[in-house]
Amino acid sequence: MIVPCPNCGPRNAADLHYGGESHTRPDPNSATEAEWRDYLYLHDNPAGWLRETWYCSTGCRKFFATERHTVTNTFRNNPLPGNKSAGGQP
Amino acid sequence: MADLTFESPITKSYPAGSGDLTLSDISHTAKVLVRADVDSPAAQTLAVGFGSLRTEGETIVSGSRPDEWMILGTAEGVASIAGSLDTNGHVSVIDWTHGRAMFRLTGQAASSVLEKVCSLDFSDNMTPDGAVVSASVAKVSCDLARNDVSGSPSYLVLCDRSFGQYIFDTIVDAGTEFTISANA
Amino acid sequence: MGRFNRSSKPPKYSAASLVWKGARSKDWPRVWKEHELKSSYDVVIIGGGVHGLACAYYLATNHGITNVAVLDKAYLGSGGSGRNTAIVRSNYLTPEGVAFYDRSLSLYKTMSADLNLNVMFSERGHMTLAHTDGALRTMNWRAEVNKLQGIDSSVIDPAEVKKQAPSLDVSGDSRYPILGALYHPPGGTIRHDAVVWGYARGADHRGVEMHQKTEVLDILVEGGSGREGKGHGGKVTGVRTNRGNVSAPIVVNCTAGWASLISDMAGVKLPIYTRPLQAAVTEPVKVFLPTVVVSGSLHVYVSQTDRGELVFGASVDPFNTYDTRGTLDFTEELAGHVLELMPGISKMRLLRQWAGLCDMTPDYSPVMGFTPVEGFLCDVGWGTYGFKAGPVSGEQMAECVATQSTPKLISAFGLERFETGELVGEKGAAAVGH
Amino acid sequence: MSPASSSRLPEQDGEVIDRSSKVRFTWNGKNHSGFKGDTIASALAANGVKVFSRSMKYHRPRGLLTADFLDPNGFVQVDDDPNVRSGHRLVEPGMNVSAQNAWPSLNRDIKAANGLAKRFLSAGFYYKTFMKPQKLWPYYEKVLATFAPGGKVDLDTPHGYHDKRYAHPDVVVAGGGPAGMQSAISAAETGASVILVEHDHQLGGHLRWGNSDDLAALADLRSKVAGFENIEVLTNSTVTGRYEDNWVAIVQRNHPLAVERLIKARAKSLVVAAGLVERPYVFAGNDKPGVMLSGAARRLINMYGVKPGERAVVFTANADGDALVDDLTRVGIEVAAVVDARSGGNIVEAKGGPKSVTAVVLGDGSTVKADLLLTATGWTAPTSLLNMTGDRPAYDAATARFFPVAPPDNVLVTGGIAGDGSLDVMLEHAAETGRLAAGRAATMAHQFQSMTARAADMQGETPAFPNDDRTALPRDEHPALFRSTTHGIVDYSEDVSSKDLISAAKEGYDSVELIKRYTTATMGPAQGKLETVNTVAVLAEHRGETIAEVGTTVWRPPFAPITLGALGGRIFEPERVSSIHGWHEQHGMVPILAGQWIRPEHYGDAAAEVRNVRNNVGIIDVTPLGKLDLQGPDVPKLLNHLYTNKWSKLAVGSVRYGMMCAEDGVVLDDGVTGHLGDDHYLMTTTSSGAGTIWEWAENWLQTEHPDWQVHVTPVTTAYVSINVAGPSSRELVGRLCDDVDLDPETFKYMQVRQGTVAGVADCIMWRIGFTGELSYEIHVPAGHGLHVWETLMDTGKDLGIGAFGLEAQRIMRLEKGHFIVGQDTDGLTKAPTVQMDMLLKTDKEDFAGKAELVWSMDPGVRASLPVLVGLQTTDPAVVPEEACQIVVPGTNEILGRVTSSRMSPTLSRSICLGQVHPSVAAPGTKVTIQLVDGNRVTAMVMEHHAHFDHEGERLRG
Repeated sequence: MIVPCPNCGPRNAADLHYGGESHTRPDPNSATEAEWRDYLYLHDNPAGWLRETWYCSTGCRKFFATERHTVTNTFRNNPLPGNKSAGGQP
Repeated sequence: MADLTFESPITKSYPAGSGDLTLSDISHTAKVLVRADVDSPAAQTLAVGFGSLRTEGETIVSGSRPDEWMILGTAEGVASIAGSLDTNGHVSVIDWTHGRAMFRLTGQAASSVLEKVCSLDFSDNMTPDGAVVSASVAKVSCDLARNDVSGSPSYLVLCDRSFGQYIFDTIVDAGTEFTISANA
Repeated sequence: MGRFNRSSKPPKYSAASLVWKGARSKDWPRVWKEHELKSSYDVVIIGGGVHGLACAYYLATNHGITNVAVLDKAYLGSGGSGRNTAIVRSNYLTPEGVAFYDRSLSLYKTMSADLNLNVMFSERGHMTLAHTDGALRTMNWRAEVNKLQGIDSSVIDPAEVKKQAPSLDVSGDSRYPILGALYHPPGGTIRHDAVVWGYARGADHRGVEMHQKTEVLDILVEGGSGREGKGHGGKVTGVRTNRGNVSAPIVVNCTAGWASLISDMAGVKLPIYTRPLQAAVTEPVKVFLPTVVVSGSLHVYVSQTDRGELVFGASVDPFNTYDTRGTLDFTEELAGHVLELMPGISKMRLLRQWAGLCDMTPDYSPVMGFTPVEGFLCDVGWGTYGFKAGPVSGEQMAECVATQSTPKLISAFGLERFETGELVGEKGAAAVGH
Repeated sequence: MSPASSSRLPEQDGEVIDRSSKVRFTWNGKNHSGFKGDTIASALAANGVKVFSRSMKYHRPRGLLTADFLDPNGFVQVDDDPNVRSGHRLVEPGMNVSAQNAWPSLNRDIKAANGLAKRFLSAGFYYKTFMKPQKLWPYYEKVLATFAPGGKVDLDTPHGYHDKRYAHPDVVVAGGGPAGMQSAISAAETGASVILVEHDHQLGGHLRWGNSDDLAALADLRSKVAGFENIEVLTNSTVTGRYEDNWVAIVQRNHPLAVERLIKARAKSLVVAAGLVERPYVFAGNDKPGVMLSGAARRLINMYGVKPGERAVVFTANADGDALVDDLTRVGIEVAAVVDARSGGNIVEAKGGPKSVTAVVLGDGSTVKADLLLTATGWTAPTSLLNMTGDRPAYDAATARFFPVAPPDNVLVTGGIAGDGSLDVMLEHAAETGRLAAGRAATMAHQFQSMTARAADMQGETPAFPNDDRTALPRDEHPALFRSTTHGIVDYSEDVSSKDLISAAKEGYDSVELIKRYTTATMGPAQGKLETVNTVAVLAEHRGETIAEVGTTVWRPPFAPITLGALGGRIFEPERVSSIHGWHEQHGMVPILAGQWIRPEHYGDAAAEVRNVRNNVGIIDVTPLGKLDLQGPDVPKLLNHLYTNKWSKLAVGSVRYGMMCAEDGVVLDDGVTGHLGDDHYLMTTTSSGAGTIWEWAENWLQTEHPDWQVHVTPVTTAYVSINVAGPSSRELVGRLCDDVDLDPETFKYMQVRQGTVAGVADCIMWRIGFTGELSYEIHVPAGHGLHVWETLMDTGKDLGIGAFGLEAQRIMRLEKGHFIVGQDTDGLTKAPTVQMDMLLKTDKEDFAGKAELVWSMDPGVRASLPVLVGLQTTDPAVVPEEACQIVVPGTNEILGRVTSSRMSPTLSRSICLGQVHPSVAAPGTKVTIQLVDGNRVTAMVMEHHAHFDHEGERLRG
């Protein structure tokens, strides 16, 4: 799978670190246990568009957030023209 | 300190080869790493953007990352540019001479050799002379800079010093079919 | 076994009956019947894999609850049950894990006889190799816990490893020298499809209905605090499927990789993310590998079927996806690492690769039992261990449904632990564990 | 079947063999010979061999069926190479070829007795028996295992040199037939870079066994292809997989150096011109030697000059069958009958002995004597490359075959797989396809570049993504021929008959997926390319549905089986060594693997190394210790956030120990950080944590606190790190360093200085005490590390200096009671467990893991957390192995475990650290440890983690 790094351009997924589903970090001073552990452990895990984080570990060493469709593995706003199975387009 | 010889990470010796394709260990090259914001005065002085390099005499200034530069060359050459930087504000200047192994791969088949160890596209469009990229080379994060020598494709390869011997040997192995010769 | 055992026996499979029917070229009756989808059941189980079918089977056999429908959006065993590498073992790290999986193993041992269908359980022994002192320490840890639980499990030296699997390179010269292994004689392999068909056949003959190509589109919940009355405090009333609505007071989620999607229909959020687990098989060659071999550090496990194929698996893919097409990286890493272990098989050919979806949890342990929505139960979060746990999960979930209370064996696996923070210790020494 | 009876024909126009060079090889131990260019199959056939193998289940004799790569009957063992396709592998001098699945021999096969049992060895029979008695199954299993098909692996097989390379071509063309060649030509004409991949040994596809016109067309195409420098032709190579974003795997088997090479191509466009696979016909006796597909006969005759038989019956439904009749007549093979399906003809049975056909029963009931039955009953489109994404091909009833459906925009289809038509029509379509592929690749290339730093120097606008306005290929009507009125073999390699399929379907395994799993039909080496459509057809017939309704199974990679050697290839396994590695090797180090690092575990006697450090002085190479250079005004903020303790007041020249936690409160890493100068710090991490912590720090800086001004730079191996430890370490360092005042009053424990050591400037030196000794950890610019190390060794001779390794260090840290993250802690160990509460500053505004730590400090919660304690066995000689469990006496209930244990050379007694339940954590408590051998010993919980110099007089000295 090609991951479009905003700095380095098209890179093989294997050359980046996956940061997983993007979560907002609650304030540790005011968060309830439930809120904090939701942040730690729970996931939306959608079969569709997922907001997630990647770290371009072998390239620019920048973290970036992006949206990927977890069924087709298409990246939103990817400039690459239709490079996915027509059957699988979201 | 001047009388001390620099110990290269490449400690093996290699049979002298002939032919156009060569891999040379130039780890002794002086290397200074500059970290600064793209709009900082220091960045203006360095005068090259991410993904490209410029040469100033023997010295190379390379835009290795969006907010990171490497100055490569002789101790004097590197010092003169590094010294000229306005380090006010949030600027870090680090002597990386000892931190990175550095090789030069030169020859018509240089791109073909890199194609065996790195997944990037080394065609002239994607990686022309003067291009700088960072990528996984044989599973080690390396900085690659294309810096042709008298019309012949040539790449600078920099990696963490401790991986130096491994990367050097890996490139030599990849170059076997092109009768590469190694100068260590 | 339950009282329903005696009634309506399935036609017996045996060598004799084979000859008999063969001689008359008589046909066998269907393994499971096809039914119209009824408008109401006592229990609806979503997911026609080992877990769902086992749950249905034990509901019928152990508790006499037979007005049960198992719904699968494709065909029975189309998910992880038919895609895993069919390895079973019980040498886990924590007492909870060990007790649980050991029960599963004992159910597997007698399954062929219990289900009157040969699931080809092959008790060939299971070796987890250690390549570093750290890994060896973890193996010792598992072995010591196992011994205290009465599990046959110990750490063996390279010479003994070589005896168990002559194809392994124990010279110590390799990049990842074999320093020893956790050896677990009762571990082995089993024919995964047969387990699915056996439970389906057994459940069918006790009145359970299996519905294939029946996809659940929504779960009907009333009185919950979330959207459309779903979620916390709600109560399940049934499901909406592509074949119409079905009312049921109890709905059990046994959908592994799709667990989050089903659970979301009830308004219950899970600690699960979905990752493909890839596997591959080679062309058959004459049998040379007698045991199951696993290497945690090299992320590979391998066994050889009676047909002579090597079956490989690895660790889950590095990013979340519902895409099961498989990658080239997987086969490259796999082959490279297998050749590190067995340098002599470089001429064997990879025949087919595939992937299944794993429901990963933060502590490498499942999510079982009740949820904040009354009547909505989960048997999910299996990660890469689902097949091993099939029988015991079915048995325990059946008890959970029948008694409306959480059996001791699964009490550590409740969803609430992700709010209290009392995670299960399998994560203690996380490694690829097949 | 002696070599004497040759079936070699006179020279043929299109033959690919070189009759001038003979190749000698053996077949089942007997000498045979063929010509250069012969496949093993053609050479054997030329030698009159009719039986090539035995079938898997019933061990029926099998002859050539397709005489190419896919031939399910042509599997042989070649020396140490199992499952070799005799229809594809070329003969080489000295090859030892033997049949597989035959025991004791091909002609006398004892298991053939199974044939008699066939009537009840129905598909899936093994599921229905051997259930009881359970204990006997293992024996049955061993018997079943002897039925395993396939060749033998020689475990001494050398790995051989395999190679890999990446490629970024504009166009990859899969298939070197006429359509593939023409596509490559037309793409290359536009300047695109093309890789043309042909599975077989020559370009040309079906033209190779065609008539003189075909051969002329082939010659023309070949010369055109050869004319393009931008076409890389790979023959005897296979596109084995298409993965996400056109990541195309190509196995090259004709590489000059490598046994095989895996090419990983990021194809901007992929053209699939895989042609068609001829489909077998299902009828009684269809697996008898002598029953062949028309293509097999034509290949044998026209490419290899081999006569497949003497007297033939041809069952034809298409032009290929007709052409076959011409070929047979031309080379003098008697055509006993031509049965034409287009005019209602049919065949119902091939009669004859087990080893060959003798007669054919026709649809009209008549019987024709023949030793050869050739069928041309249609084709299957090998769409698997196109369907690896999960979508399935669509069935076209009129054409009686499946067609690919809507492939993605960067995959184009042409040639037989896409439709029919004359050669000219095909070539025109292929040419349009090649141009379209090149056009789309141009757009992709531009887009790829626009995503990189190269975007600036791009020329011109992005070329528009060309639409597909090719005129579709016509589809010729073809009779639907799958099964005759009789039953026969559907899957040759799995030995599955149409009868098996129907009885499986009656049992309820009646979806295409279930029937496949239950009968194993289509699961053999051809992966369904020969069998799937007939399987589906038989199932459809049984269900009274159309083939379209039943559908087909998902195709999985690889397209053709691929060796583990090719996949493994040159595997990259990075190794890291310090600059002193050579010295360690010369001085007898016993290496130990620590992640990617190779380090000295010891130099022969770890205990002696410990004693020497305690009594004199020793040095250890701790280069792998993670080092991060931290610069910027906000470094203290970062430190406060990463560590659990406080950092705001760390003075320049001071060093502090800290512990890091993940957000769930679990101990993540630990180490010391020194304040070097204004806004400048050096952080150390554990060796294994170096990478993780760097990324961890960047993560916080980039995603949560982009406003903080901190530069984190990895300098782990910019320095060689040498720890000088022992009573004489100050004396030793003093001898080599004159610009740092080592007076213990001015350079105290937990302080850092920068100076010159052994003439090397810019060394960073700090006093810390992992070993519990007075020690100076010196970070030397790596290019002079060996110099400093050797100078230390020389200068320290009279002080009794000795190098020590990781093991000695581990022993000493255990004596001192320092825990190791990941050994004494595990994936669930929360910070309070390690009993360093002074480090847990929960009054800080925020730091990683704060919330969980606050909660875990609550007495109620804490009462459930394990406690890390020092342990000493009552019997000082007993060293419980690490991971031994601590149990409730007289029971198997677990209370904890030993996390570290050693025999202490200093105290000459066994010492341990362990995690125990709070109820037994009080100093003086006696606990029971179960040893590996099952014996139980008692140990006492100590007051401190440290077994030695708890007050730390030595390291502060």
